[in-house]
Amino acid sequence: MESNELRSAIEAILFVSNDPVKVDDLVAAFDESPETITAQLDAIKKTLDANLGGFVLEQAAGGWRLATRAEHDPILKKFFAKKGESRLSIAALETLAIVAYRQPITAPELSDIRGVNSTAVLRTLLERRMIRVSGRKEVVGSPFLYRTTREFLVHFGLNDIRDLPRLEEFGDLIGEPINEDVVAAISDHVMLSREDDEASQPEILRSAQDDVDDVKSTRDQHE
Amino acid sequence: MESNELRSAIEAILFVSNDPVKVDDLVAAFDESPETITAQLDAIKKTLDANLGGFVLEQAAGGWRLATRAEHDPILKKFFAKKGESRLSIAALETLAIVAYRQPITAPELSDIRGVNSTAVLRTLLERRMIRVSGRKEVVGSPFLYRTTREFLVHFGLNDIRDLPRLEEFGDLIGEPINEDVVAAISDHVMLSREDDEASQPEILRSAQDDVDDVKSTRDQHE
Amino acid sequence: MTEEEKELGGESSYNVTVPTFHGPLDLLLHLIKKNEVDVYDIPIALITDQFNEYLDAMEELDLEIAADYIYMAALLIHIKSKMLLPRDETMEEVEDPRQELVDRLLEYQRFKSVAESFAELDVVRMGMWSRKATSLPGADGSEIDMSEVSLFDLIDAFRTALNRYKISHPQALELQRLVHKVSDKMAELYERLKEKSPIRLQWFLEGRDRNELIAIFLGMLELVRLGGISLKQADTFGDILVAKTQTEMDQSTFALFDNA
Repeated sequence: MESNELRSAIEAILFVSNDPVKVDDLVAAFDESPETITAQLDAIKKTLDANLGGFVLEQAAGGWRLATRAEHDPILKKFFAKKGESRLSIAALETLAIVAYRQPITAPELSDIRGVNSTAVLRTLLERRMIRVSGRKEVVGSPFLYRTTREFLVHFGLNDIRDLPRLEEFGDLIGEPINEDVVAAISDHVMLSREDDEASQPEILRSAQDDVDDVKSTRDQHE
Repeated sequence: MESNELRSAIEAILFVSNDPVKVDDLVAAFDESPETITAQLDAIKKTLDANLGGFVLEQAAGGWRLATRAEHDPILKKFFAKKGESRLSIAALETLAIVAYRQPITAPELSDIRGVNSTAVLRTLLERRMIRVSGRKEVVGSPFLYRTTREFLVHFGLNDIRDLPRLEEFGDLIGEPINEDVVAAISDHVMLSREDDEASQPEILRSAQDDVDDVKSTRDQHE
Repeated sequence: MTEEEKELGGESSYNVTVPTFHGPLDLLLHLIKKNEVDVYDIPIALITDQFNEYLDAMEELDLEIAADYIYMAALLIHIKSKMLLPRDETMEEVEDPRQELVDRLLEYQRFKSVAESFAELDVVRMGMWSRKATSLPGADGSEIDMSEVSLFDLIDAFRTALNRYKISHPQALELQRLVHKVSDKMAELYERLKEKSPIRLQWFLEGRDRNELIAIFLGMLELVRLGGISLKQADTFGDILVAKTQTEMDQSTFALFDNA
C-alpha cells in the first residue's frame, strides 16, 4: 500500500476505535511489516504533537490511542456539561497500588498489607473497572483473586504492567520524599502542560499540609 | 482566546463528540462570535481536506462532526469485523449469566426469564464456545438443554462451575445484595450449590467429557 | 456514604478537626515521622502511648474506632511487653519483637509512595478524553470486548436480568412465597429432629422441588441462627449432618419468619 494511503487508513482506524489499537492487529489488517506500521504510527504521533491540535496519539495498554490533551479538560467539561468522574480516593489509590504490584491478590491479603478492611474500596475499584476478579484462590474460603485491568493501564498511561517502576525504587526510608526520578519515570509519557503543573502541584502539597495541620489541631485539643 | 488555542479546543470538542456539534453551542462555550467560530471550523475543514488524512470535518444535521472518509469503509469493516469476533453484546452477556447460574436450561425457559426470544443470542454463545448443548429436556418438544463450557470456566478464571460468585458474595462485588424472592422465583440450584455438591460432581465430570467430544466433532466437521 | 467517607469517618461534614488516617499503619507512620525517630529502632513505649492518645481523642469525639485500630493497639502493647522481658544473652541473633511490624510499615510506606505517584497521574490522565464509545462498524449496539469481560460483568448482567424479571412478574413472586412457607419448613425440620437427631441433610431434602428447597434452606439458616439446630460437615464434600441442640425452641415463633 502506498505510504500516504496507509497512513490515512491507520488514522481512520485510530479515530473509530474505542480501545487502544494494537500494532499486531494493524499488521494483520494491512499485511505490512510491524516496522512499517510502527513507523507510520510514529509519524502520526509526531505530526499531532507538532500541530498542538485538539488531540494526541499515545501508547497505552499495549496499543495506540488518540486522546485529547489534558489542557482541554476544562473546556470539554464545560461544553459537555459533565462533572467528570471524581478522582480516586487515597484509599482507592493505595489499594490499587497494592493490587498492581501484588496481583493476583485476595481481599484478606490486601487488607493485611493496608492494615484496614478493604472490601468497600475494592468494590469502588471494580465499579471503576480499574481491577477485575480473575478467579479464586485455592485456600480456605476460596477468596476471589483481583488483578488490574486494561482500563487501569490506559488510565495511568502504562503500556504494560511490567512498565511499573520496581517497588524497591519507592522511598524506603520513612520521611524521605519519593524519589523524583521515579515520579518522572512514571509520568514520562504524560503530557503535562504548564497550566496543569501549576494547578495540580500545589493542590497535592496543600492537601499534605492540611493533614499535618489537622493533626496539630487535634493534638492541641487533646493536650 | 488566541486563535490557535481556540482552534485546538474546538478540535478537541469535535473529537470527543459523537453527535454533530452546533455552532451555537460552541459560541456559548467560548463566548466568541458565530463568525469567529465558523471561520475556525472552515479552517479545520480545509486543513483536513488538504491532508487527505483519516477523517474529515463535515456538516450534518445542523452541526459539524468529524467522520472517516467513505473510501476507508472497506478497511474499517475488515479491521473491526475481525475485532468483532472477540466482542459480546450486552444481551449475550446477560444470557450467558443466566445459563451459568441456572444450567442446564432450555431456550424457552431462558426466553421466559429474559422476557425476549433468546434463540439468536444462544447461537452466538454457541459459536463463541461459551455454552454447549448437553442433552434434551424430557418435556413436550424435547428442547435442548444448555450448559456453560470449559472455555467459559477458563475465561472467568474458575476451576469449577461451583466457583461462581455465590449470591451472598454479590454484595461484596457489586454492592447490591440480590433479592432472595426473585432468586426463589427463577433460580434452580444457585442457593443450593453447596448441598448439590454430591449430585453435581459426576455431572461436571461428564460435562468435561462432553466438551472433549464437542471439540472432536467440530474438528471433524472442519476437516 | 461513599467508601471513602466511611473510611474517613465522614470527612464531608464541616469542622472536622480529627486527622484522617487511612488505617492504623498510616497513623503509625505519621507518629514515627512526627517524632523523627528511626523506623528500625522505634521507641515502642512512646509510640504506643501516642497511638492510644489518638484513639482516646477519637472516642471523645464520639467517632467510631474501627476494629483495625484496636487490633493494632493490642499488638503494640504485646510488642511493648515483649521488649520488657529480659534478653537471653546466651542466644545470639534474638529476633527483635518489633521486626515484623517494621517490615509491614516499610512495605506499606512503599505502597503509599506508589499511591502518591498514582494520584498525580490520576489528575492529569483524567483530563485526557478519548472519543465517546461508538458502536463499531458492523456491530449492533453496545458490545464488550470479551477479553475484558470479568465475573463482575457476569454477575452484574445476572442482577440486571433478575431485576427485570422481578418487575415483569410481580404475581409469580407472590405465588412462590405462598406455596412454601419458611415457618412450615422450620416446623417440619424441627419435628423430624425431635424424632431423630442427627439426620443427614441430603436425606431430608430428597424429593423436594426447587422452591421448597429454598424455603427449607432459609428456614434452616434461621434455626441455626436461633441456636435450635446445628450443622456439621466432616469433610469438604462429605455429608452434612443436621442435629438438634440443647436449646428448646418455641415453635409459635416460627411464623415470625414468613415475612422476612
